[in-house]
Amino acid sequence: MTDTILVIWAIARKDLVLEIRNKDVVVAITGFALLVLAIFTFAVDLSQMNAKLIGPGVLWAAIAFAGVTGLNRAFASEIESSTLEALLIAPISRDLIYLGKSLGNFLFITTAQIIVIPTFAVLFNLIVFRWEMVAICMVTAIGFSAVGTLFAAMSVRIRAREVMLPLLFLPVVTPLLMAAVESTSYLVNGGTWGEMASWLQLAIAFDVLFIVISALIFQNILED
Amino acid sequence: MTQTNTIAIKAEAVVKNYGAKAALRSIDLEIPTGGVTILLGSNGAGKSTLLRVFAMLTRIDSGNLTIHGLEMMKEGPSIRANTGAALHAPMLYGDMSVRENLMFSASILRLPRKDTLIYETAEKVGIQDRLEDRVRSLSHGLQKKVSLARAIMHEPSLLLLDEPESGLDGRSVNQLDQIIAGYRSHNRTVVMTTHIIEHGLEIADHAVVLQHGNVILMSNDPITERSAIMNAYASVGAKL
Amino acid sequence: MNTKLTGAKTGIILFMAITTTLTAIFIASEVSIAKASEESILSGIVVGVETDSNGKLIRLAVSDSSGQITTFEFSPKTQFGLENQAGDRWISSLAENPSEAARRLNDHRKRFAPITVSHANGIASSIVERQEGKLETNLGYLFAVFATTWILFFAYVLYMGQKQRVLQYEITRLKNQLE
Amino acid sequence: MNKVPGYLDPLLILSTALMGCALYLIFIWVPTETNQGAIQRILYFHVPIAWGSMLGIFVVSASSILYLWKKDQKWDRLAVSSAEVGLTFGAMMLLSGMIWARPVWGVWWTGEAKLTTALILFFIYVAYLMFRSYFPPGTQRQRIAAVIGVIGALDAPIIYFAANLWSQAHPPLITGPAADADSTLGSELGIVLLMSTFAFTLLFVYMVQARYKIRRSEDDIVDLKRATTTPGVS
Repeated sequence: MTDTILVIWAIARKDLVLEIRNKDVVVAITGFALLVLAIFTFAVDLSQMNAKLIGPGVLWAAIAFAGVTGLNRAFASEIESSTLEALLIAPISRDLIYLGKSLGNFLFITTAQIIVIPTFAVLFNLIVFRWEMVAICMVTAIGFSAVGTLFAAMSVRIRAREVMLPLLFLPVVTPLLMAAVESTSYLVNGGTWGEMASWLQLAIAFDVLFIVISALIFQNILED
Repeated sequence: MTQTNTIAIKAEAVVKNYGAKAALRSIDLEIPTGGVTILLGSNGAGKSTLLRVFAMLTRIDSGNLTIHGLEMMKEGPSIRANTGAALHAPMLYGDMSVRENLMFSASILRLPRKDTLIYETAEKVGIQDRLEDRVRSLSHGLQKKVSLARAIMHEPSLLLLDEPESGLDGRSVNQLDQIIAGYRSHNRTVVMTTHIIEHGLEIADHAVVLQHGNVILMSNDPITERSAIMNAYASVGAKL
Repeated sequence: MNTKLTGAKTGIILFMAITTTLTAIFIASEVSIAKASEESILSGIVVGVETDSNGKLIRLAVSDSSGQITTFEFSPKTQFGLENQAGDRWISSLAENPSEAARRLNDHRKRFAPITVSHANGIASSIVERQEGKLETNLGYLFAVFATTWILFFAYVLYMGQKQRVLQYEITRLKNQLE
Repeated sequence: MNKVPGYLDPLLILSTALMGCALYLIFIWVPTETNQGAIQRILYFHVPIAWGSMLGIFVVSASSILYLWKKDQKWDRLAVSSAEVGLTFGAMMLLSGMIWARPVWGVWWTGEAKLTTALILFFIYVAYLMFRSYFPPGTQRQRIAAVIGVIGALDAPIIYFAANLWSQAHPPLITGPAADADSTLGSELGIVLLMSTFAFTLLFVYMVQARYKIRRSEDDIVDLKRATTTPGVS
């Protein structure tokens, strides 16, 4: 058991080390998300009423699209140096590779959220710094990385993967996006845990299902 | 498991296609334990695909493949634990140092005494001075050596090498030969492709010539059957 | 060009012919029914509901889009199909439920919710939630659904037939080449 | 080679006959519904088509699972065929639904749960087919496509649940057509709908098997090309 965790952590840590050195993925996610937010600030009228109404949607759409870009990067680098094959030759089962890469992606998305959400709060003039927001960000980041890692690994051999990944990823994570947007709406309107409970439950169920299924199914996709 | 001692790799009617392109048509092959086997053939004959199949990077479409008597599809992790591979691409992270790359491999291989092991392995391939260099800054030949170090770090009983001499200078080729000789003397198996056929035949115990995804010649005595092998190889080359 | 029809194509054309004919016959008959009846249709908002002391409906005033007010009387057979604010539809006739009909119409009056009245000689035969356009235009929508559906099916099946022929040809060519 | 002409395909004959019966019932036999008028007859078309598209998705996921399990080409062929036919049905479901919604609800589209679910599933299957055409050939493509098929089917109930929760939070001003469809028609509606569903199911089966045959021919061509391009030493 500890062996398993050590292997997963070794893969994620390796991603972190590389990320700290060239800052590819986090810059991709954060830059893209901040850009979308900035464009919205002058594309729509952000009076207090409007901000509450459209803010959550804009925020999560920005994070979702940016997440896709980041996920693409995370796997593309692994393919360009064909290091994915080094992982495949290693005597570890495929689900550990999946969990390790997902953990890395989860950390990248979380980092991006830590930068993007305060900016969102400032630009849209909304109060989002509450524990509920931490929970929403966590479940969303877990779901994004669970689904995104699987799909990024799938589309990595396609030339047009920049197009293919969003096409696969966004429809599948729609429930998660709805959950994030709705819970954030409750949150900016001063809602309580109770009001967003059913959405958070849905998101957690989504996360658990996709982590389990993806880990089981991952062995089918990597070898050519 | 009685055959474990004699046959390292057994392939029966192995087929691999990429759409309309046939990579391996029907490969029947037995590679004995404890020797050096070289795969010969022109580009696209299926050498690299075959090595990738042995390394379990490529799934076969049909046929049977056992490695050390273990069925490939069923016992993946235990086969891979005893396999080391240095294939065409170096498979290294350019932004990490040589030591970090080896350290990462050692931790996913769950090896003990990592620091000493890494130094010893680096010494074997002659990169002990370059351990702190970023892989990106190394020449192609040095990257090949790091890749080789990663492949032999856990002393696998099956070593797969795809053109290991390419990019190496004379002294490094000698080091490579020593490593291969060491493998043979420990009754371990080496399967390699090579483009320096004369050199390959000198160190080989078995030779396999491939053409269009088929085995056209299998020799267990490459020194005496040298001319036959050269003829088969030449006929393959002529068709290119 | 090979003008001979393949089997599948003939089948599909027959199929299309039958379906299109049936659709056309129906739509033609429906239009003639609509034209033959004396009924006309008025859409607008309720401006007045008159009831007797028991709350039973007597008269209804409807203002159309030009602001002109028309008054209708009822017969026991008058049909209702009205929705409340939540969108639940209530269906009944005047004979069955006269007071509920009045209540519903008053609700519509308060909400300025538009209705559509079918009437002849000043007597309303049905009062329903406002319908887009008239019966004839609705038939246009009906026809649109059938037309697009069959065209899509037809195009897809034709495409499949075409593809199969090309593939068959290719197979024969490759087989000859192999011999 | 198949010597029977295509129009004598028993499936085509049967589905044509049934479709004729269904059309007779839809247009002539069943009385016009009072609330919506003639437009309500779209129901007898829309619902069976929607059923066909759901059937397609079900077949895709079932045969994807079978492919991952048995690794037999035929399941992969069945999955592609029903994905393509299911997508055709799905496109028609969306189109007919929109054309029906316009006169009845006054809008082309609304964020109702069933509509949202249908649209997202439609996108998932578009992605499935696009993926198949973009990915380099080989068995990896088939395995990954099967994975997408399974994921799509697993996601469907979650999407529906989420969309339902969503539309409760944003109540639409109208309800689904099914809510007022049974107003003046009782058993007649059921009979016609059943007949029409049956006819469309047969049409679906006919189209899937036609597509399956094409798929098999395509595979034959790939095999033949492989044999002809570089003659093997056998």
